Amino acid sequence: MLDKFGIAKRIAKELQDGYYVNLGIGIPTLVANYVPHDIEVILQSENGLLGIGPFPFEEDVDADLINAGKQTVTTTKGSSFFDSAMSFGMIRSGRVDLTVLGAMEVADNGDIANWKIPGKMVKGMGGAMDLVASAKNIIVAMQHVNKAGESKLLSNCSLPITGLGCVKKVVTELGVFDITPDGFKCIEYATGVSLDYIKEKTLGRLIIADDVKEMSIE
Amino acid sequence: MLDKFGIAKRIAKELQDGYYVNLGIGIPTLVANYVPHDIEVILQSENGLLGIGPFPFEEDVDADLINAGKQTVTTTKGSSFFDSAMSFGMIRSGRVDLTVLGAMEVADNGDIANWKIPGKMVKGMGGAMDLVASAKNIIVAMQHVNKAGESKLLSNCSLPITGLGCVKKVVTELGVFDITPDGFKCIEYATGVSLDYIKEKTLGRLIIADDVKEMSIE
Amino acid sequence: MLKKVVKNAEEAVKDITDGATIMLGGFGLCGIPENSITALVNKGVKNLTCISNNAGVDDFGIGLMLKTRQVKKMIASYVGENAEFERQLLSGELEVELIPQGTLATRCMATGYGIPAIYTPAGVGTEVAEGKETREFDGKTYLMEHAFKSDFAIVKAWKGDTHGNLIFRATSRNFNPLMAMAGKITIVEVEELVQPGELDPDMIHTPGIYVNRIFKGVNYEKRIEQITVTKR
Amino acid sequence: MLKKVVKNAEEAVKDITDGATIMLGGFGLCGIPENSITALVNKGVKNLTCISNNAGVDDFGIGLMLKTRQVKKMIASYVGENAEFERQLLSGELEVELIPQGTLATRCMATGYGIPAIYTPAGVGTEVAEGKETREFDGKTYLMEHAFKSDFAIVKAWKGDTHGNLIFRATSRNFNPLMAMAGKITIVEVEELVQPGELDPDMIHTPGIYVNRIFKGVNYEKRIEQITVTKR
Repeated sequence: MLDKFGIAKRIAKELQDGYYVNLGIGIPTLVANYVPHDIEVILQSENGLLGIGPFPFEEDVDADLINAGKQTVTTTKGSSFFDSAMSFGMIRSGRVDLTVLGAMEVADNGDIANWKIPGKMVKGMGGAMDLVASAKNIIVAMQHVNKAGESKLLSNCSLPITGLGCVKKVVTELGVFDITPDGFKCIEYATGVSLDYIKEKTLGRLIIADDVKEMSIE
Repeated sequence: MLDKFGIAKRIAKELQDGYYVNLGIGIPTLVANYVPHDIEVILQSENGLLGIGPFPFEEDVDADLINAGKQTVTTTKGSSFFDSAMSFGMIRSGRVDLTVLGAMEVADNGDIANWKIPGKMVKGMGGAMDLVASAKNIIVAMQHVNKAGESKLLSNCSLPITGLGCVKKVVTELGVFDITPDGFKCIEYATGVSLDYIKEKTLGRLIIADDVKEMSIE
Repeated sequence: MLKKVVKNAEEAVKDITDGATIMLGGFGLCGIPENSITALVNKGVKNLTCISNNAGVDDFGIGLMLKTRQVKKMIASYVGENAEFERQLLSGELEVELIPQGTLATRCMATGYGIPAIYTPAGVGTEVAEGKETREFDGKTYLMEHAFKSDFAIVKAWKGDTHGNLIFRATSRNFNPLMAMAGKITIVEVEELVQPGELDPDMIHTPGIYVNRIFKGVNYEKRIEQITVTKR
Repeated sequence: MLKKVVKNAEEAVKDITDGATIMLGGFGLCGIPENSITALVNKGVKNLTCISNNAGVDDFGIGLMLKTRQVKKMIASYVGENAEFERQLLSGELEVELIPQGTLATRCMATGYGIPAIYTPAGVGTEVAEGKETREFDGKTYLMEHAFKSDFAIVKAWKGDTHGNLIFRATSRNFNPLMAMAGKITIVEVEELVQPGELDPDMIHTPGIYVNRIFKGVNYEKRIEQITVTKR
């Protein structure tokens, strides 16, 4: 079973040389730490930055320079700043190659819910609805079950939807799942996790790939 | 009777302190030379410049710095450059206080035609259609009659329309005319021009203001 | 002569009255018009409709105006960092319209560009689409979204000149230039106010034509929500 | 690693084929992609649809491609300075769509911003409105205008880095950043090509994400249509 760093490491393997990538708040942000050294990936932050660098040294912290999670960051060489309209312009026009998001629920048809629990909790959708409506390739990084132990991989989202049929892949602590016309397709399982356990924890339609294999994250 | 410089001088009297002004190609461009010295007016050029300055000295000519008439210009202090979308953004959103345009024909309801003579001549509308559709205050600077001696102040435009009911005022070599529900209202006549002559040369509905007076351009 | 410079925040906001609709720049606490918010709190103006990406935190930014109950309605995209906001929202004390961040940004731009409506795919099939017109283009469904109408836009820039030309710094740009274009009256506070000609005309983010009032702000706190550092 | 730099114009345009739709930046002869136009003329590619504010003059800019009859259709806003263009238009040899300049600019931006359609008042009640949907907002009539679809956008910037970040100079900016956002493939020629980090990230007009190919142009003529000077 993976921890959140393991999930981030696995997603980092989806990155390709020259990709422009938007990483959401939470586990997705961690992906930046595991970009393979032999490729170049440019991170987009929807608050107006292309080219997010590592967290600053303490003396370099700059209140005017944050990522979409409101964390202080730095810039890489070749970075650029722009306003929020242009930022979502590049997202909507499909110039971002990969988007990694957290989620509360994902349905087996690719629907995603991640912004609201009616009557209990409202974070707001932030940029998520724009991202899921436009991104070419969306990977969800999340825990397989919620705090109550209930599956977050469902037949239908029970929470208010963020976007319809948009998720392409889900990576959880248990495995990697492609969204297919037949539902979640398990293509990899985490070390020490049985396929039966995955079946038990997945409420949506689940199929197992013929060539399913153990996940490698190093 | 005025020459084109006189027309420009008269229009310059419409300028107010702090105005942002777009001057079209031809006679309108000349208005810039007669801005009263005690007011500040900022000239907008739709190809992406706020703060047009005088023509450059010969050694300062810069191919990258032109006005919408493709003439080399300079900038004033406090100028800014921007792209064409923002340029028309400020025009459409009503931030430009006054627009001065040339015309082939103006109708007595404020319609204007200035971009095409079917089968004979096509210049294109350039930015004129955007300007006339959005500007709060449009003054037309033109000759009262065309080369064939025919009135350009008509009941209806005979040429393809640039915009409907948008012109507020017309200044010609013969006088100054407000567009009113009753048609062209002559409020000033040029020195040496009789009201009868103006009536003869105006095909659209024409009324004479009770307080009509001789034009002063100095 | 262009008369845009005002003395301070108090003078800049003096004609903002109860019930006004105000846009406020910033993303989180980054690039927010601190001086103007303080002036609005001191002035005690009420029943405001505020359009801003976030609503500050409990004791800073727009959060200060929520605490004093000056805000009737909040239009924002994300409120995850503000407990008081979430409480007022869930209890129904505060009217809230949550809209996608890109839609928020683009609707500001539409206003500044004189475009009454645009189409965006964000929110199709969600609560956000309720009551909105949808339309297909090339087989994909979009929502029609309208330009914002507001009485005032209040933004924070890094540098500005007395003509109202503005330059923003790093990610404090965010919504500021968009809202600067969108106010019926646009109020700007800057860290540095300079004379015309001191800013490179090629490097202006917001041309002065969009700005009605400008003043040099004081005592910027520039609070950071999450200080994250790399240890040496 | 980002591989956007190409050797020259020939390499940049090598996959542009007959029948392609191409956007070309510039206003008049100001800020036009001179190197790329020459390469297209030399390549002899035909039946092009060109989207550009103007069409050059008889012997420069897009005018060169009109002379060689490489252009099937021209989409522009103003052709007042090009006798050969006007002749081909009036004779019906050249298909021409004239559209308002602000509409042209905004449709480019809409493409780059992923907005399939916008509303503008320009052209209401004119020939331009024929066949177009109109709609009222707040009692004013607007036309619905669609984003452009094009195969290539070819623009000229002043400086660019190898990541494709661009800075334009003075009024040679015009349509260039808008078209840079709008191409399915965006080709950029620059006067100066620098390394990442050499351009101030606050001062980038076009972020590199929009740029697919970039090269350092040579032998810029930068012809001026109307040299107007103040005598000393």
